[in-house]
Amino acid sequence: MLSLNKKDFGLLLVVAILTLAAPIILNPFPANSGMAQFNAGYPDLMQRFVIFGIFAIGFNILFGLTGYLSFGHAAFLGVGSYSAVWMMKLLSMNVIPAILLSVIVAGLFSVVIGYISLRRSGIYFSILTLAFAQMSFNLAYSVLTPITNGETGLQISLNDPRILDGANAPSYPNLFGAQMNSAATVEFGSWIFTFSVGYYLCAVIMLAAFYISIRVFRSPFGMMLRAVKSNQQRMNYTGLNTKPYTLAAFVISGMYAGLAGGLLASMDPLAGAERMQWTASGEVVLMTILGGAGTLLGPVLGAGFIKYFENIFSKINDNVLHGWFSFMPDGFENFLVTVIHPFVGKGWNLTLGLLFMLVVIFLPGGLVEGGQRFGRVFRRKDRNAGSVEADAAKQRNQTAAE
Amino acid sequence: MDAILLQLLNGLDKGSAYALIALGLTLIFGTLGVVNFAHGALFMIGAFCAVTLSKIFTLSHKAAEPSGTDFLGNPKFEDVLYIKEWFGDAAGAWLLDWSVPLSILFAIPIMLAIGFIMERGLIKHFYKRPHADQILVTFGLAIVLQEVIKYFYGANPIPTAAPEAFRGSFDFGVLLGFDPNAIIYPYWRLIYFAFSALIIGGVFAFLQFTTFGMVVRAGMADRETVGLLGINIDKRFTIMFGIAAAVAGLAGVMYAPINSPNYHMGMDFLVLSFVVVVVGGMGSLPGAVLAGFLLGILESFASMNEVKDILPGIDQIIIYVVAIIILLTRPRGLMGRKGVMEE
Amino acid sequence: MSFSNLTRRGVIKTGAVAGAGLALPTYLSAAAHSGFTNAPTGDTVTLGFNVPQSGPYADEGADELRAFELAVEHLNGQGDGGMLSTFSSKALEGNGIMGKKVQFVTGDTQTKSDAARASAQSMIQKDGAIMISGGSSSGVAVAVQGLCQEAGVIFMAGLTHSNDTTGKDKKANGFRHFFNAYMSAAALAPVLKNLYGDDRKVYSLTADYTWGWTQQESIQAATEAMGWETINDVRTPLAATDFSSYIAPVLNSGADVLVLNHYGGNMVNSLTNAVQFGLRDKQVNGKNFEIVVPLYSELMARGAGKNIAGIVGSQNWDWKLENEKGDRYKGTNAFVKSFGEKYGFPPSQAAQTCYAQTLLYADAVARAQSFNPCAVVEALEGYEFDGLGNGPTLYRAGDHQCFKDVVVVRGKENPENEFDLVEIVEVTPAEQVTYPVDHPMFAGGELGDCNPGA
Amino acid sequence: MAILEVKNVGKRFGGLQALSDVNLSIVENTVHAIIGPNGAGKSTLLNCLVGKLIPDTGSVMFDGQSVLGRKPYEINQMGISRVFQTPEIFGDLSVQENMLIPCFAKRDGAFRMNAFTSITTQRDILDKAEEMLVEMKLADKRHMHAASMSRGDKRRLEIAMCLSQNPRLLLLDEPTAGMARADTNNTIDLLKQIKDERDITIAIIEHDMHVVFSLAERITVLAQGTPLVEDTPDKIKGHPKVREAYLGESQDAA
Repeated sequence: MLSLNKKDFGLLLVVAILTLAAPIILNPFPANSGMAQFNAGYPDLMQRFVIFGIFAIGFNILFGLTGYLSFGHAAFLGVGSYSAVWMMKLLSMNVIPAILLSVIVAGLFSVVIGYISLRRSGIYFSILTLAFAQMSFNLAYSVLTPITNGETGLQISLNDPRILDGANAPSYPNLFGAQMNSAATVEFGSWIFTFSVGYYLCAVIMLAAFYISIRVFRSPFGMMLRAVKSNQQRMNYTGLNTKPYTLAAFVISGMYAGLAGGLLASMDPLAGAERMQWTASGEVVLMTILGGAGTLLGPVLGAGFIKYFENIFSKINDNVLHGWFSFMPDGFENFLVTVIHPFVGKGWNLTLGLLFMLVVIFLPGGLVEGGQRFGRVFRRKDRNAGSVEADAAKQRNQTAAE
Repeated sequence: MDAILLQLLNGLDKGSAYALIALGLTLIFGTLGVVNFAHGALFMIGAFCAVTLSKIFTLSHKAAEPSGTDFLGNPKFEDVLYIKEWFGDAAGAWLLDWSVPLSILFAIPIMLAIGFIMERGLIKHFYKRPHADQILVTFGLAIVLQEVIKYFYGANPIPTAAPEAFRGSFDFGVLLGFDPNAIIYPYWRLIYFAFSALIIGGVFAFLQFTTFGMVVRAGMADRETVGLLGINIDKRFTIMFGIAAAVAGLAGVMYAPINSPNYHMGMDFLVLSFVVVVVGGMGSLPGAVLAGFLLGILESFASMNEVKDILPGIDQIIIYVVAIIILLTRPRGLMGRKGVMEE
Repeated sequence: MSFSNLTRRGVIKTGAVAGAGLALPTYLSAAAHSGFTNAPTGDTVTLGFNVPQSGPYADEGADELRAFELAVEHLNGQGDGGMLSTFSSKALEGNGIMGKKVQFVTGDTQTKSDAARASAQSMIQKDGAIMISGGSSSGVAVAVQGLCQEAGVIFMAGLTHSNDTTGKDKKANGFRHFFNAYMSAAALAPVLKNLYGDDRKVYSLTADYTWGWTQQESIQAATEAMGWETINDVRTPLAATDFSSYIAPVLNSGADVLVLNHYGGNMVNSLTNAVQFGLRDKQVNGKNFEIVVPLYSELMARGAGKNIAGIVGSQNWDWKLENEKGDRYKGTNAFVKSFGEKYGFPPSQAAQTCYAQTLLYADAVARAQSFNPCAVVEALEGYEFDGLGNGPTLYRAGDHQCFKDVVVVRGKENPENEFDLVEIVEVTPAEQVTYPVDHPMFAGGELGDCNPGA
Repeated sequence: MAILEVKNVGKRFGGLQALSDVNLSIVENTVHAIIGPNGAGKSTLLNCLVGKLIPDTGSVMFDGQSVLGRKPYEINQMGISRVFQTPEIFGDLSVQENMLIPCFAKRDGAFRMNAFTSITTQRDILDKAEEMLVEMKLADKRHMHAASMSRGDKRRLEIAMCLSQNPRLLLLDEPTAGMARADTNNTIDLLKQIKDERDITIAIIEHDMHVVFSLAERITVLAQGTPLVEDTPDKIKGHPKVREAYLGESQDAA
């Protein structure tokens, strides 16, 4: 099906079902219960899950396959966002031209930056990409303010020209009239599910991106990229020119980043310079490694993991804690709140840091490996039927052991 | 002319800070082959050693002061410092004044201990893991360390003053025959410069002239061979990690009066120190020092108005521009060895 | 099982609805039929407090959060009522807002516009917040204000000082109680003239981003109007931590005043560096060298420690205001008392502005007898009030900016404790800092129409 | 007819004249060994042939075309394959994938953006790779992780990868260095078999005289960067100059 083998098609199908049912799956708790705090099924966060999923899937094509660790991919995300917002300001609020332009511009940027940075490898490559991204960030924040609107970020405004839009066109990003922020709410007992246009657009694009990434992984090109990671010398003496392969991977991942940036701006028409900062580049590295570099599903999992923490854990304050434990005796309640307090709310970074460390220490193959170990416990017999994911994780371990 | 001299001086001073931070980073990389993203956090912890000591010195108990009321109109209490009670007013005040230099003594054992614990407890398990894993785990550690500091000290910068004797600035211009005030430079920054030079020199001498240093240098060049010689290189590496942590910590202690320490100062320096190390060449100690000074000086010159008028915003990006130019013209940085971290 | 609003709010209809002109986003809410986003249905109403909890401004965010919690307490009739008793409007009765108990959710802006918007979105979409407040930088304020406008909720800005928030980026659904760069400059100029004379040469360092520029522009205009000369303005990178290379040339430039248009960590570091260079001990042009920090913040003053001694700047409010400047600033002591008793130290200006904003919002709802954002906007526009600590204040209809007296302060030479670092030099009356809505420094944007959302 | 013609090649590294005035001609379909003591310039010469180094003087012609200034991958595409001293394979990939890559390189050239074709649809390549795996007795290891194979198997795989491209000239750089005797003999047999079954020219740099004399049809002796003598193995064995410069010591050592 779709030129995929059975296993890959199965994976795609599972991802598709999970993605499309996300508004339900991510809202497992009734809206008025104390646990509703952990619901993630609201449009903005779900959009971020899939958009950063796209970003990480693309990054994985570069890092997971070729091993080139870019610390500057946030620059393409930012460039994509700026292009998209400009498109919406100048041309039309329809997201199609915005997204297309963001992919193209990010692609052009990545050709230039990739061409220069790929003259070096290893950490020297990483620092070159970092340098480009930081330059972009610093300039976007300051001297490029006429283009980027600096600190406040580029926003749409009522008096933008929008030459393609008629007088009655929607003034919010839309897909042929369907506004990104329109949503249908379904109540099911005390559960509330929200199905938003924006999320489904992102989800469909993410599935396409995921599908493309499977195809790339299974293609001769993908194999060549893994060969680049494994042994460049052998590549050269096998008659293969590694430069165009790595550059192509760099540009593809740059375009994925641009797509993610364009989608971010389409869901929420704002492009800020912080999107290009090195911490943002670091975030996608963390997502990819945390989920499992070189695996198909890992980057998406990693993206979801980090965004969930950022958005859900940061909102748990002492009031919420007291609410949870209010059924307990006072002293015990206060004790529990005191113990948990440093790890939630303003301490969400601490929890995230600790979890990073735990995952890296105990699950070198990332969350995907964790899932496999978990799965293995339940079906011991099936050990040989290792999926592709298992292979990638295994390979990582073996490389590590050398 | 005086403007150029002034920025040169300033660049040397900036550069000495960069070099000092980068030195520890490259030491860890060169010896242990570990990319330590928590190095900035060690620098930050060093600065907080100084903060902690001055907090210890200002421990106090409340004594009722009948004369006034506090902001809520309640009876007022005055803080009485234990240190003044125990050592007398004059000695207590002196200790308080000199808390930053005294923190050096306080910081060395702490930083060594942190270094040992980090190496034995965490880093040693990562020698054979890919660099990406090392980056991730040390980055996670850096976040944890800074959040812990934030939990105890808050997010606001904490002023940590240099001793009274070192406040103010020295007028070089007069020495060189310029007008007064043409080239002035704060005493404490001069001390920082000298201190950096001392530490950098010390580390070099230690590696150059001691047997321990010789073994470590041999280990840097070829770890396996040294291992085959039956030398327990692991133990030495642990000590090296402790030393690197101490170097970062001392850089932090002395930096505290220059800029009030805050919990994320480590992250601010992390990217910069990596750029310095890479421009110098991964694993090269002289390279790191050279690159630190080079970038410091260029950054200073880039902040001159005369330069900014021609290239607006150049001071925002100078470090990165220089890094790109150097890496493109010299593939392994200024003094990097071949084959190190090129995969 | 019930399917509500599925067709009404479905995708197909949106295009037609949007024809009405302004964006009509259809955010989820249990009661879309009420005609506005997140209309409270039960016996509670949810407010969203979006403050920096990580990053350099986390402490300021924590102080804002304390004030918010206090305000919620007072609105719900707990505690001593704080400024409710001094507030000129008596619409609030301590029974929540319009009888609905006030609940709140909190989030972390990280002082990044992206994260701030994500956090605000979750409050609006998930928690059903009907008003968003807080924040500690103009970038965040402008970003969240834009979001609230689109989503159809009210934004009561926290600490934001850039002219743009109520200038070129002003929005109908957004309101700012805090003062701005223009007001700082207008308030400072006469005081500076009194203190340092009318013949001074200024060298300024300016944070190289929007807020810094508006601040610098305002200060330059105001000081030049009284005869000072600006001999140089140097832009410094936001990321800079060490300002030595920018400070070093100052003394030899012929300037005798240094203006630091910095905020937060930048301000702490640049001021610390300037004092380190001994600038304050020098004489230039036969005058004492002076340093001015136009926007003061108690927390940043704390970070700079002894270095702030003698440095002049402006504040939106100070907790000593009523004690030192009298009855005009009533409310101050009431607030300080309830804050101090709850937390053990006096509140910062960020806390006061957030507290006041929460009360003002609640009061506007109570007066309008509606949570509908458009009704709230109407109630706040042109509203004159008193008793919230700043003296008589006007919420101007034209740009949703509060006009009130500005406090000019100076760092104390010998502060008694870390909460009492500044002394009040003077209070510049509101008339002197008022400007026309179409002032060029604020030109470029449109308020637009209020957006009730769904 | 000579397939590789090296004329007057010289290469200098700083103060060291690594190669001077090297003339060498390798005849098609022969096995030609290049021997010489350590530091004689064998590896430098090899690197000049494959594009890793560019000689300062002289010319290197392969099948009538100059290789100078071309990148290694271009030279490979011309028909020269190289086997390294320590086997260079794709350790992270499976044995089968290792075989597929050179087949793709042969068919598609130095770069092809075939990112959307599935490998499984490339029947010709899969068949070719399978054929090679069977021929080289690696078929049962096809799903093995290449890095985890024995050294002998790695060598075999590397040679298989080179052969799958049907090179006209196969360069072997001390193919048995560091191998146990049994592995060495296996390798010799393998190379003999290749020589017998294929139209291929083999140039081999080797230290191990046993290997050289088992395989070579012609031998060039290199000493101090310049060819001392070139002849058949029998003549070389008895050549006094060679004995003096090289063989005497080497055989004693062995």
